[in-house]
Amino acid sequence: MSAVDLCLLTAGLLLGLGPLALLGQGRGRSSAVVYSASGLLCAVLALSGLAGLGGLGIGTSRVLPLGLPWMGAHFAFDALTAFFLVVLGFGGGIISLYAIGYGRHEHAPMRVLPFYPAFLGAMALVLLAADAFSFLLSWEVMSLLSWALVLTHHQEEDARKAGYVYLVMAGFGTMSLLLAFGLLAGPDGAYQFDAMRGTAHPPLMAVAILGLMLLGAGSKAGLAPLHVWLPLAHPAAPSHVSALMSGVMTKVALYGFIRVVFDLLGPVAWWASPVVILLGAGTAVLGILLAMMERDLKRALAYSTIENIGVIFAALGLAMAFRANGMTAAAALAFTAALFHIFNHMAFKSLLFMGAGSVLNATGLRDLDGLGGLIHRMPVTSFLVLVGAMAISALPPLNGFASEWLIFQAVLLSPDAPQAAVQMIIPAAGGLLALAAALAAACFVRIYGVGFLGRPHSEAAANAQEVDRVSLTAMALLAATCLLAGIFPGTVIDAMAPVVDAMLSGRLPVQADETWFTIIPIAESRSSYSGMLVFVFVALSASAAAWAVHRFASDRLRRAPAWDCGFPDASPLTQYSAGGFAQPIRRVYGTDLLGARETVTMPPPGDTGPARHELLVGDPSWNGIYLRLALAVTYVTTRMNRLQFLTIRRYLTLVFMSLIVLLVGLMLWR
Amino acid sequence: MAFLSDPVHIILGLPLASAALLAVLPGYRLSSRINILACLITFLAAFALFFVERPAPGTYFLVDELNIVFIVLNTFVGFTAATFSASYIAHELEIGRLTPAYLRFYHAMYQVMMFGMNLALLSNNIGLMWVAVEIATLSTVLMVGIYRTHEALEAAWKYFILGSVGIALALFGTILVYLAAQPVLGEGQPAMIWTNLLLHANDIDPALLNLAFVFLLLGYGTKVGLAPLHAWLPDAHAEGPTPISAVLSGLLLNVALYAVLRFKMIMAANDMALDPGPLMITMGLVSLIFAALMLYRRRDIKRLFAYSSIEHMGIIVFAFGMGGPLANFAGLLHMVMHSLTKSAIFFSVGHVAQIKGTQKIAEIRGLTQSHPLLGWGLAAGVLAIAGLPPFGVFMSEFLVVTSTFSREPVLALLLVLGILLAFGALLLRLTGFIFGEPTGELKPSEASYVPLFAHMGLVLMAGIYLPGAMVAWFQAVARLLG
Amino acid sequence: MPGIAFDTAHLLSGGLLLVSFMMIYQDRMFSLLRIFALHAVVLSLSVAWQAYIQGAPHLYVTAAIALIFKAIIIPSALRRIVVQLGIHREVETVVGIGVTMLAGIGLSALSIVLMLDVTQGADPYAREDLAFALSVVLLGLLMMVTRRNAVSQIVGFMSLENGMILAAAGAKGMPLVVEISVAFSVMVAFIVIGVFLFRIRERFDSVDVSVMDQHRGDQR
Amino acid sequence: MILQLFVQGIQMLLVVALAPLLVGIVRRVKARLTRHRGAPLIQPYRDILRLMRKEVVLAENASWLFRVTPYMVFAGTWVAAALVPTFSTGLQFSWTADLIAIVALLGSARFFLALAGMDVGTSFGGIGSSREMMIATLAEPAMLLTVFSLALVAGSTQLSHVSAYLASPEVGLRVTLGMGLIALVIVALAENARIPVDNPSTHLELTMVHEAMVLEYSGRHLAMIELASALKLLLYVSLIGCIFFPWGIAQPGDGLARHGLALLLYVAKLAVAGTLLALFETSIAKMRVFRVPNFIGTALMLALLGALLLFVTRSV
Repeated sequence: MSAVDLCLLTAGLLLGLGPLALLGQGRGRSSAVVYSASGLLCAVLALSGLAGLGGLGIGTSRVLPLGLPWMGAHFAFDALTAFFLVVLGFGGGIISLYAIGYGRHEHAPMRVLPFYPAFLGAMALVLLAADAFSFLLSWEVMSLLSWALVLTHHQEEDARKAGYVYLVMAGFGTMSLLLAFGLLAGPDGAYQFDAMRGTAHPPLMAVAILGLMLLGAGSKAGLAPLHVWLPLAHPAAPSHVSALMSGVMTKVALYGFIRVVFDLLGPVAWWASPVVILLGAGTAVLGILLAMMERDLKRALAYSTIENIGVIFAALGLAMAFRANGMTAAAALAFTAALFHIFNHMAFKSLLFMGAGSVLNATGLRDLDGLGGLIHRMPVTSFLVLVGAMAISALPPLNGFASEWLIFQAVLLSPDAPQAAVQMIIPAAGGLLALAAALAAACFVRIYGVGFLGRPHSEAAANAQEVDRVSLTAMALLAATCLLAGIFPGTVIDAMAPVVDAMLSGRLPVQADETWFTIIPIAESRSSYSGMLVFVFVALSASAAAWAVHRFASDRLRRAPAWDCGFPDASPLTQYSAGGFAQPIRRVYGTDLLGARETVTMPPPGDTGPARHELLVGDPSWNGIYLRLALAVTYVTTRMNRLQFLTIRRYLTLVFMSLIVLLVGLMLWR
Repeated sequence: MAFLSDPVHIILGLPLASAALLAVLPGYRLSSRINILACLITFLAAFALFFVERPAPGTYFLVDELNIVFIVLNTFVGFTAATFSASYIAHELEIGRLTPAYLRFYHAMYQVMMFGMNLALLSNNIGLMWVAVEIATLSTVLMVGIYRTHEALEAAWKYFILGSVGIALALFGTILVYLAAQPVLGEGQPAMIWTNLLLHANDIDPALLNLAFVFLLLGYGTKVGLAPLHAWLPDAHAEGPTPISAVLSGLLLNVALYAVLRFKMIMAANDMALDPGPLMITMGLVSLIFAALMLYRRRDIKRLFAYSSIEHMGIIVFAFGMGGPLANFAGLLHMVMHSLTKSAIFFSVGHVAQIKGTQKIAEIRGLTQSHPLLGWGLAAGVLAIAGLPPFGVFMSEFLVVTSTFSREPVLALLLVLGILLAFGALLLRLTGFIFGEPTGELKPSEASYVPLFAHMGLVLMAGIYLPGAMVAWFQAVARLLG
Repeated sequence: MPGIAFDTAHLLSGGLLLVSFMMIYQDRMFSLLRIFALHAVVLSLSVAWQAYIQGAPHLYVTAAIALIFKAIIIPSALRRIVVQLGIHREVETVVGIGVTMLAGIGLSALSIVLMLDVTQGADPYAREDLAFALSVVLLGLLMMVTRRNAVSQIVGFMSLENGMILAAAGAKGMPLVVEISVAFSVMVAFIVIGVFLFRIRERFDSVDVSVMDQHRGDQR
Repeated sequence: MILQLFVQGIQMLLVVALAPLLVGIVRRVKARLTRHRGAPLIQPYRDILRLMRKEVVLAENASWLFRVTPYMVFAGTWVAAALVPTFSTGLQFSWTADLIAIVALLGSARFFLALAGMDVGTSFGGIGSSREMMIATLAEPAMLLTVFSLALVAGSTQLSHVSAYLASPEVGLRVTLGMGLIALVIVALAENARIPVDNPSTHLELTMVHEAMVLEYSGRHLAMIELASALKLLLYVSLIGCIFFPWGIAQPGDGLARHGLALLLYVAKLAVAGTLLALFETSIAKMRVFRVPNFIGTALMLALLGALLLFVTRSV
């Protein structure tokens, strides 16, 4: 059985598992069975992906007599597919493991179980598809199933709104993809990827395809300003689904972008790439600023996903810029960085969403200002979330830093590009990326500090219980991944080399030969980084210092009340809240970028009523684009609605006028 | 029984005979069963057309690759709608919206309508086709008004008046075609036979043909429901019995479209005549975008889906207007898929309206919670009609959009705009229907969901897998359409 | 074809168009009905003349139907309705008579221009006849859309239909003409009965919109 | 190889040993400038030792994170400081982390410190953490842009290489370098909680940033944190020294004597830097928190401008 057949079979089984789940009716152990089966099948996908990266089964393909009848459904297994299968299988597998524990608390299992495995299967099919129709079909099925999952708790108004916005955005994205494939395929409908690869596209058309892909894949991945569904949909879904959507599905969207832009399209004019880079960098900053302002834990994580997607797009844009100039080594560096970050984000964002899910299960709360003190009540979860938070904040020696470091190395190569625009825009974008990274650290200090540290803000948080071992195991596995990928980045880079080679016909130098697991992207004199040594040094010096201090100085310790500034028994509410923590950053960046407005209403002198502090922060793209669009549609439809209530005479007039118009047209046509 | 050996005779004769029988039979149970049976046999006969040797085109009848698709679809949906109608109509009788006498009338008219549509599809004679379309129209007018409420009468009346004008315009067009063809083909019947017309299309005076096409497009276009000739359609769908709405959307529109297509083929065969493409594209786009915008403010669930039918007719007419093998294939496929899906939607809407006792959109909530099977069935239907995979409509939209974009980017963008607008509106409503806390009574529905899921099953299958024979068939037809 | 036959046919068709114009000009109900009867008479004459010159006996049937049904029965039925339902004796128009006349002239011009394209070799009578028929059809439609009153709209529809019969009769050897005229007569009867039975004059065009809205399914 | 390992070891000990001295110099000079006598230069050493020996008074709500943080902060800063060339570029492990990684290591230390500020659950910790992170969001991009323009000049982000390149005679005076220097100094002031961004000697709650964050620390924990901040100051001084004033820094091939000389020179550089810092701090007032963005924004602009100017000069 070839690799592609194995993966197809697995995807088919996942799809079939959905309807099978209906039989269980959500009773008893059926959810555990479904999730375990999904996890195992995901493991198969991950292993085939890994084997593929090792060179096994690459190039196998299969045509099934489905889909477009005269063409069949084409599926293929290449290095890019293999890499994303690893992302999907690994992420999906661990999330399924988590779901075994988490799913027990689901009160509407029948709204999750039938869709969950099928969602995984659809994503696998997207990765395997090798013609436009199968690709879009799987893509849309993936959207549809995740839509159903978002609406698990459909009684909530928010979930319904989220589902609606999500599906409309998905529809918009699909239409853009449809147009992009229309251009790629040409008027004769050469829908196979192989045929598209062979066709040369005029420069302007290539740019148009790129633009449409940015709209299509970007809207699914969460590229600003098409990201608005993400912060709505992710909090609404059950947490393991959020993890899957944020950690894995956005990656599948990126796969679509990479597949078309890097594989099918060929080099695009260089002047298109700065747009991608700036879009990505802008998305990163906007996303993380919005995350900074958000009180809802899962929504903040969703915004942070937008940031990371922005970072990845910026890296892909860099790769495009370098490729357009024939700088293969530099392009390989940027592309490797993007892939690495894709893998990393899958790991830490899934981990963080699982953490949020555990917190949600333990306390029933998503509001940061209701949490606090969880590090005492849920020590393991808190520790694992801390690892995730460090990784996503790009702190060495964890994996988030390794990929960001590579991206900065790629940014530093931009002076070699011949065009002044590329030279000047990329450093600016690099500045934006640095800003986003710094803001991400601030954002996660805020999330962790307010949500997990300090004293509990609410009864629910004070009585939280640690979650079950299965969930913890799943989270621990991802935390370990974050650490390992951070310490041994060279191994990961080498594993990704076949993908880079397949897309760009070039790769980074082999990293396995370097001592101490150092990575050297270009040359040692230029830059190098050894995550392992940093880890060892920091761990050694910290423990040495601790040992020395305890041994030679003092190890006495006394518990006492915190310093209260003379006001004893301060309520936990006097702690810094999520909003309070964000205030300095909001003042600095939010006033202009997000239109943040604060108003303080003081009661008149003598009145003992409370003062009111109101804060208005909004997503500028929501208010600037979507709300206006909705208003425009409402306006037009309201005006047009009168056409439903005309008299028969007026309708006849319409018929008459059409006739006259056509007749006059006919007269003029001659 | 040589008469019965020809399926065409059964397809036409059986509905007429059953109509006569049903007109005199009391008792709705028996009638509805006879109705189903008659439709089933008609369908089987239509299906048999695939296997028997086709008669040569005659003065009156014609069986070719184009209309066989239509006729099989027509009789099939007629059959499933009759099945649905049996379970639907019992409830209407129960709550007293209909009396047994009206039911007798209803069943008889159902068969008359089927006869009219089958006749229109089978006729090789443009005069006969016109007559048949009018029979179908007038019989549906009577069905729409059957509830005798003010609203129903108003809708039927509007349908009747606008329909009459449409009839007149189509007739004028038909006369013009005859006038144009008569110098070439001779007087009398020969100048009205479609196969002859097509054969000698190039010799026919193009100016008259152009003029005729304008009238025919508007006349039959009124029946197709193309904006701005659509006004009868939403109200007729909304106020008639739901099986009739299903038949209207699923079949009658197709029949009218079929008539337009036949004339389009003649136009295309004449080198000097006006290219019907741009005209159809324009009308298709106008209908699509107009209907998509109108979807947003609907308050009645059946009107909502009626406007969606206008929208889809727009897409289909657009596809046929674009022409070429891919677009024609897509147009045909879309038409079939739309018929199946839209009638399935109306089946489920009928049940929903009976359960909830209302057609008001605002009062239908949380169906997946209160009636999971019905709710998800409706969801599948609406998602399918909105163009989402894995349903068949997606495939046809995929083909239309992709093949158009590389030929006419601007048109494709408009098409996409319209599809997206409609998508937004349908999804907005669907979210309301199937999610949230259920409203109204939670009584179970005793209706049969078989027709609904049979249709959706077919639509689902078509979205993933189209049998090769069917594809070859469609491709042949697509070539035929030019 | 002998010249006299052609000229007579021509004259009758032209007469029909002229009467159409008279109907548009007319703003009193009863005289409108009288002129409509005249319209039907002219049509009947024209069809009969066609029957004669084409030697097509079935066209005599059509002529008879037109005469009996449209010139006598329907006008008197409409007159009864107007009296019984107390419909205004004035015809309410949407735009002024003058403007309507101008539009009508424009429509006739349009029809003639369109017919000029028709191959010169075609039967000249058919061509001229068609131009007139098309004008009559368009004028009928014009009348339907510019009159608020149900009765005058019915009259408009019938004159439209007359134009159609004229075209059909002028087309040599056209089958189904009789059937068509019967069908149309039945349809018009339906309309008349509809107006009469359901008193739905306001459904054509309401004086009071709010009343009608109550009878619409989809409330605003 | 052996020498490099030796140099690396010396450097590790040296930075810890010298860091309190630098703080002592700054305090002493400041005191003198304001006509105080001032504490002796070794006072910071005494403070740290005394703190080490004291018992820790831990807030009731403090978690393990609070107790681990001092060592993590110290270790992170120490490793970073050990990788910045002070008197010699021939460090055995210099390739472990380039300038970007060093900045990120300091970021890790700050991350933990800010978390620790939030851990006890009082509002002082929160105020310090949130302001610290805000300042970091401004300082880090400025720092990275500076790194960027330096890397453009030197073709590397590896500090040893940068330093060696800039020490070589072919590098003349460059506008970009000047701008980079100003930017780096501003960033250093901000990062080390110096005036005008923060006041290291204040204990008035509403004006504190760094001190508010560590308010709950006592005993050996406080000692580690004090030592870490001293190390950080030293790190930035060494950084500025090795990039902009690389005179006399020993190269890998040089002998022992050369290294000894470089060491002395380095101590002298420290003294000069401490004096200059004290001079600057006494001559300027602390800013309002919300004027800080403008101040650090200047660094950001300068760094960006420096990078762009470089393109202009390169393309000519």
